[in-house]
Amino acid sequence: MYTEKVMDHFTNPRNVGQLENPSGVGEVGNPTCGDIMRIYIDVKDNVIQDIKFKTFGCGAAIATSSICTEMVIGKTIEEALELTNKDVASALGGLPANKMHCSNLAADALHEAIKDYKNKSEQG
Amino acid sequence: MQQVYMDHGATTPLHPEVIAVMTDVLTNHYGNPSSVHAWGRDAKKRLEEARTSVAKLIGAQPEEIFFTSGGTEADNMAILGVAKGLEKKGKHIITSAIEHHAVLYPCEVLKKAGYDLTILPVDDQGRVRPEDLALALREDTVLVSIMHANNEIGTLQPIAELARIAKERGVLFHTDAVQSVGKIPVNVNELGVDLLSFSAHKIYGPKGVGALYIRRGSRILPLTHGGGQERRRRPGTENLPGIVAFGKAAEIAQRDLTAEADRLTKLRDRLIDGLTAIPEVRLNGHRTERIPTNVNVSFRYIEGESLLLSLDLKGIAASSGSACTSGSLDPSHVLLAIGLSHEIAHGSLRLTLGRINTEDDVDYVLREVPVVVERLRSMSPLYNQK
Amino acid sequence: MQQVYMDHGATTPLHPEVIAVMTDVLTNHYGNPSSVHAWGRDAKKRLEEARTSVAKLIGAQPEEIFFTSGGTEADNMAILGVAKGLEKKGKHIITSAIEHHAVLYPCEVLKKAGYDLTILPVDDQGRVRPEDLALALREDTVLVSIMHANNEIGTLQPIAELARIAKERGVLFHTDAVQSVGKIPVNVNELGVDLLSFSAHKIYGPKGVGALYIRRGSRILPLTHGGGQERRRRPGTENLPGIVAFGKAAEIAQRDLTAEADRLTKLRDRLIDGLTAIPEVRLNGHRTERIPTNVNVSFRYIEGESLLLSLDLKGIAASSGSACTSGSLDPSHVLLAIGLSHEIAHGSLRLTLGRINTEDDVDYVLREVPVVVERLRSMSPLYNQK
Ligand SMILES: Cc1ncc(COP(=O)(O)O)c(C=O)c1O
Ligand SMILES: Cc1ncc(COP(=O)(O)O)c(C=O)c1O
Ligand code: FES
Ligand code: FES
Repeated sequence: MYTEKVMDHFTNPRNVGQLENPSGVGEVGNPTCGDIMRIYIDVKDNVIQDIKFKTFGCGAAIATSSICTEMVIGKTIEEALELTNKDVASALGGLPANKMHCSNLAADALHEAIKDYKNKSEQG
Repeated sequence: MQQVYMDHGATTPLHPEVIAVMTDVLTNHYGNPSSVHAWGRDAKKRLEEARTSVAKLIGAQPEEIFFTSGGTEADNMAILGVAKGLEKKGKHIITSAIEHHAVLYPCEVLKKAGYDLTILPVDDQGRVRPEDLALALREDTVLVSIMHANNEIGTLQPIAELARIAKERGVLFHTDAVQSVGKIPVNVNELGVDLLSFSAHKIYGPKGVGALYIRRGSRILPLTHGGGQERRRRPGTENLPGIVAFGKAAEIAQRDLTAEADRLTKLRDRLIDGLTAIPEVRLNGHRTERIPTNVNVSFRYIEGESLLLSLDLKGIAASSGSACTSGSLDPSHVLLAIGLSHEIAHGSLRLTLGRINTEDDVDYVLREVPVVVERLRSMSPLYNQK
Repeated sequence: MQQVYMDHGATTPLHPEVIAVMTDVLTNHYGNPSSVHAWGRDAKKRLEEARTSVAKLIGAQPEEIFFTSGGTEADNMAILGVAKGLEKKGKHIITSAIEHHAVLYPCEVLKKAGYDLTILPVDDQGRVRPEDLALALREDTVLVSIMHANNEIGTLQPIAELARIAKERGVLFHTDAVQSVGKIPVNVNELGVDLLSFSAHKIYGPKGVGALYIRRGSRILPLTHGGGQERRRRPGTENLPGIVAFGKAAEIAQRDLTAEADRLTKLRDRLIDGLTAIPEVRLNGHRTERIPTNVNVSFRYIEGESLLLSLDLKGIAASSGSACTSGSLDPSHVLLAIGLSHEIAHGSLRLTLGRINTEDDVDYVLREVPVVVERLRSMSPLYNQK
């Protein structure tokens, strides 16, 4: 069902947890299945310095969360905003057709976290 | 690594005696039961012997047993077949909210075709209330279909009482007994049902064969048409190896029923006690009115598929009512019907015991599940660490 | 006594390699393909490998193969499923006079439900005339169902030509290929058919499993409703051992097809020549446009069941289109459709060859049949002894 890469990220998820004073937090619920993901980012000089996630969801949701954090750490905000759920899925070597919707979680939560960061920095 | 199969509700490993019988038929008894010659007569004899064994398991007469390709076909045959057969009498059907899709979906198809459908609710332990059935019955009701044991939460329905209420009003009663046959005593006359579905692969027989019991005199039309097999109610060359194996599985189930039920009830109760000691967990289904093989619990804050994958990595086979495993992306309709929220339904775990499980398996599961639950909770955005 | 099984048209003995594979699945691969865990994934993988093997045998894509419980269910699914699916388009169906009951009866059921049914006649060798099909097609025709090889007389239909005529008019074409698959090359694209039924137990696989090929994009509704198996077109826990065995049988059939067809054609022709040397006998079906395995002759003045019983006493398994063996008490509709009188149809004998038959078997049959025919004729009031 899942690729080895998916199972690797599921078994040893990277960057699980939360940040003490994040620059931005994004949380999304998957409208299709009701699963939930929260992402914390720490941004300095327009670059994502640190990132953590927490996910309530299926194997694909956890694996996409994990790889997504790996893919954007050290990237600029603009680069991170270009990440799509398809990029995430293909980085995992693909997802089963009925699991494609799961990969929306990670990309959407990341985008929410960036939006939150932008709002905060505009206000601040 | 230890391998623990606790998904007997999904399907069971064949009993070694069943494999032996089936291999013998596959190898040596290949005749078509419809043929006139020696090969055919031999096949026919074995077919009818198997019918007798299968009938005995549920206290029926052999001529009331109609072999099908499994539980799904038996359920569809009962519902669509009775609906067609009694079209002139009426177009109202009653079922429950926790039926298997093999019952619910044909009922919904009938609804789309203009039938009235009443779906009875269940209480928080998954039981239909007899008074609800009494109120739902109408002049034009042609069939009541309520399952004997639920496949997800294991709850047993008061079928004898429900069937009596239907009978008083002259309405045919069908029960899906796929999950109860072979696990607890099932007798069509004591239950008072007119139709009953069951399936070989849930009782250590092969996949691809099941049966519908049809009480003599019940009006029902076939779903398919062709040769004269199964007295025209279910045409097609009979699956002889599967049917003979089903017969053997039925004999073994009957022989071992009491001893196995006792043994498995003890294992089940140990599992329930051990798992419900984990914080923020609930048992789904009735505590005592449940089949000896079923354990179903929900863990707050975690999701079922992740749980299954984690257990799989430990060699444990289980299932879940989580949306993420269902294909339909909605959490189990059964768990919602007993009042669980979407979120809690998501975190459900079903362990179903069988003849290959031991005390040792239970120990292993009780050791591993808490570890996995803790790990997943620590990753969950819903879990407030204290 | 010599034992000669010449009833492969009724069913075939399993190939030893098929038995081996099936026993392995029965013993070691009991998972449910829908389960998430290791046992389930293993089962799913085997299911899809088998689908690929079965698809290859008929030149289809794996996702165009839908497993059923046999040929009868595949035929019913094709006819009733397309009729339901295209209800809005029209209610006219075309079939032929020599179809198997698994096609004819669902068509007749549709007729009773208000459909128009055209039954095309056949010539005296059992062939449908393409011009008859062209004339029968109407605006509201939704399906043409004409079998590839007839089960009684072995005649092959010009399917590619017939399917082309239907296609030109935008009408779906189904063929019952239960008797041709595995015996002659069958390719859904060369034939140009949209639906094709076949059955494992006719190609040295197990009873209780078959398949319907559905060309991508063809509109068809399921007969039964339940779980998500076979992409909802055919729900129910998959008959994994049967399906994997079907896959193996398909591989072997493809591998051995040419050699076996050549070998059996020779045996068949020896049988035909030998039997038609008996006085007052006729060959039924086409002399050359017939499957390599089928011999069907009618002996005047004698009745089929007596003939079968007499041969059975000599260890020979055969079949007949006699009323006395059909259950319905009417002689074979196929023999009547090719113009035989009731009396001659009664005296028909079908010998169907297979992989276990040898030259020696043919010798034995050619020695015994004349003796039996002579004995029965000497008892017949219709026979004018000279
Ligand atoms: C209660 C119930 N009914 C029906 C079925 C369907 O049986 P089968 O898979 O043999 O078609 C199942 C098995 O999944 C079941 O648990
Ligand atoms: C031409 C034809 N169609 C359909 C069938 C039915 O197949 P099954 O017996 O596998 O249901 C048969 C076999 O008897 C057949 O010969
Ligand atoms: S995120 Fe819910 S099914 Fe994958
Ligand atoms: S005389 Fe017996 S069936 Fe014809």
